[in-house]
Amino acid sequence: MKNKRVANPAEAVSGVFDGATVLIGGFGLGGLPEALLDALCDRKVRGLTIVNNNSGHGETGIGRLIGEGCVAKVICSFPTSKAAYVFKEWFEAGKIEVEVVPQGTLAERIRCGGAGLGGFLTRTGLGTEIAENKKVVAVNGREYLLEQPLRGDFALVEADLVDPRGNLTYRMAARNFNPVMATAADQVLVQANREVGLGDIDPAVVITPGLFVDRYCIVDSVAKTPARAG
Amino acid sequence: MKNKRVANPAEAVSGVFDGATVLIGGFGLGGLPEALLDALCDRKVRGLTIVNNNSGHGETGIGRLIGEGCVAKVICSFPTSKAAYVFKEWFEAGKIEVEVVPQGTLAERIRCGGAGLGGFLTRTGLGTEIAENKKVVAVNGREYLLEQPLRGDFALVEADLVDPRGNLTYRMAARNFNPVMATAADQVLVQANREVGLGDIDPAVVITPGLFVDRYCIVDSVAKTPARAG
Amino acid sequence: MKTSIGYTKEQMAQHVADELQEDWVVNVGIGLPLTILPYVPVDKDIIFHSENGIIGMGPELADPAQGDNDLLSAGKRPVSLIPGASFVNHADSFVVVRGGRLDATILGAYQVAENGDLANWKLPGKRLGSMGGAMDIAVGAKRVLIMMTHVTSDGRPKIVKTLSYPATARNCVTKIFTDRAIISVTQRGLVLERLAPGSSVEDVQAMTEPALIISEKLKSS
Amino acid sequence: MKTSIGYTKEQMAQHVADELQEDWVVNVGIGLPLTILPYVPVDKDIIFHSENGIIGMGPELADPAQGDNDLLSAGKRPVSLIPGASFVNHADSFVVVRGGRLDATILGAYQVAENGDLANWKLPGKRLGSMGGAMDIAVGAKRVLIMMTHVTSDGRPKIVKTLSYPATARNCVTKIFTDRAIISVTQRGLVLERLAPGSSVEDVQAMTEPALIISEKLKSS
Repeated sequence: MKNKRVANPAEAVSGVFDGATVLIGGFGLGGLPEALLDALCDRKVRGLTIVNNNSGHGETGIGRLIGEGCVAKVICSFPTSKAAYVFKEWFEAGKIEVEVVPQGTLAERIRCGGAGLGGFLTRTGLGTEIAENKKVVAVNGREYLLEQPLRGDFALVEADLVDPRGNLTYRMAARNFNPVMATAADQVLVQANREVGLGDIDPAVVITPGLFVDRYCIVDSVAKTPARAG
Repeated sequence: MKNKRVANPAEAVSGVFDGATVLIGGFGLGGLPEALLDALCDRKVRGLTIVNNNSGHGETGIGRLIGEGCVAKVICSFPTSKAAYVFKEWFEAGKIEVEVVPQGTLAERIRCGGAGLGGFLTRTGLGTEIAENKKVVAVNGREYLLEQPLRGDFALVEADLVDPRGNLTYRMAARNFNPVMATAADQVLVQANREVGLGDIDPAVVITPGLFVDRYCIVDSVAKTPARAG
Repeated sequence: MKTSIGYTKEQMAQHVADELQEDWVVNVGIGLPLTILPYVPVDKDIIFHSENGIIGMGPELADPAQGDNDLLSAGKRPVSLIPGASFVNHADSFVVVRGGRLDATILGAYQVAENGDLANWKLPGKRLGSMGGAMDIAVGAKRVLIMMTHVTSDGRPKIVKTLSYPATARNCVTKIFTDRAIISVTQRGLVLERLAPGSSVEDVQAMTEPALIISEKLKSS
Repeated sequence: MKTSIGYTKEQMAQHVADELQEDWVVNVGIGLPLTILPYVPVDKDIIFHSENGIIGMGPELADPAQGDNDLLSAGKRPVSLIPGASFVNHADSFVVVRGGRLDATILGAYQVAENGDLANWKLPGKRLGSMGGAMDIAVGAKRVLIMMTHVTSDGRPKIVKTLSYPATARNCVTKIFTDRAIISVTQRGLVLERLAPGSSVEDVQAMTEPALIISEKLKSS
């Protein structure tokens, strides 16, 4: 069996290259793979396109990644939260691009990328500026927007349990985008709270089958700082 | 809290009307809601369009439903298995229609119906007779077939555990089409092996959230006949 | 225009909370909509859905310091779960939304047009706005309930003939709850259902761009 | 044409089994492809995928009477699980398939064309055929390995210039394993990689419609 476990976050992200598209799990701070993000900052990669629901929270995680100049473009559904002041500063200075995508469409575009499909039709965004430059397709007399798949060169995922095959579970609502992103990247890099033995996760309880996972490291994030408003 | 539990399979399927489209979970005999199918036969409904991977196994379940004249059309991926001799007889007699759909496209069309999307683009079936009368859409220079969503008036689902909200788990590979179909019908009717109390299913382990479920009855199918070839 | 008359925030919240029926699946937007939660009786079993994959979200924690980042609402605040809750991934969370499984959503708004068009994500002329899940929810929910002040801070109508703000979704709004009135969006047009204390039909019409149809059952209270 | 020469079924199964690499994710079609399973060494860790949502399917049960309907292969036969297996729903099972996560699939065939077109689901002129998951798998798998007899029961080539049978998928086949040869489908054309004992290049060319390119590393054994 392939050894997917690596020693630390630095080794997990060691293959991330300049200009890569990186899917980043999490919703706000829930399920955000912060240790992997810190390791990415430490590598001083440049020109990343990052995909996350938000555009950073304070000067940690995605905020730090942006603040240290690693990011060329953000694809997200909610760029304007108060806590995303680092993004805001870079955006207003014209140093970073943004693509704003409705949250359900964002999740579905990533799933679509993972599922090897070429696109999907949705009514979300019809008659809004989101529809600009998009194809409108009529099916049975109803109009839909054609939305395209979104894949990453890498996905950064925060899981709860991991076994040696890379099977993953998620802790409560830390699940969010993580399992969807884990299907939609060429390399799936995981930080998990805890490793368990082969066969210790009930096959019916696995959320992300190990075949999607390339590397994992153990970082216990359960003892997180309490939630902050934002 | 709404009471979703009904006394028996007969009560569960009591609303199924002539001419309805019925999604039927299961793959072969695994996860097939046989008690609900028997109750449907007993109601002598007519003109159903049924959706299942297969077209029946012997004279039970879907085979019985067809043999007793309840079915006008079958949508499936595998109509020609040896065990589907009842279907074959009705088909050759010109008494039943069939639409054959690639298995992955069938699963995805149902998901698409459940997800409120208008269709999806797939390469499956391109350049085959499956593409006849379907729109071909080019995205970024690649061609795809446009496939349309598939929904049911009813879904018949076999679950393992159910709680009073209708939260469901599935037993091993009995999962198959069941959770997908449970998202894609106006009325979702469930036979479950066992009922547990509210809160007895870990929220992280629920596969089908109860909001999808309309009625459930308890039929312990775990002590099934061993698998038969076919 | 007298600003001291009309519904209090508490009364608005109560009206919206009263609209929600037992067993409904409901998504509550961040901001003003969140204020309704304390007005939903604890014994009225409503399934609250949160975009990040919580089905059966319970109340916010009284002490956020006791919160857990892995159990946050869409507004990123620590919440609890009701018995029989479940988690789904983000794509499946929007299967619930677009798949027609939300009986209602409560959203804030900048503008609502006569035909039910909604604007609530971006200010005109701004380069950036955030729709989060609002576009999907406005399209997918069976009932889109809007909670907003009747007019802007400088007194202009927010209920308009045609949106001048960027649209969130078209033809989606079901009912509008403001500090001055409750108005239904119908095929025939906007129907004034209820007037706030001290408001007259004329007052409300004056602060509403499209012509209002007066409900036969118009309540004043 | 001598029908007694060529590979036995066991040898064919062994060749295909040898093609599979440690850690690959593999989907094995029903029928002839299933015969390879006993030839995969138990210590070669391969993740077998089954369309009905089993990831990490283990061997079939020796005694089917001990089987469980809730744990069947795509061929509806009772199977086991390897440690670290998991279950997914049917839509997610085909996320694996179309999403490019299958390193290889082994499928049977009626015909394979020079350009890699595959026909394996329906006989010409028949009203009905069953593709099951084959169309998705042929499109999605990184390597499509075909296992079939070299010619039909009445001696006609199954490797053809252009399909005369209904297509399953276009340009998808990677390698063909027959009772007479192993042939790769390449951009340049069909490359004869290996000859069965007692077969000559001329024999195999005679029973193959398109012209074969002879590999520089051609093996005869």
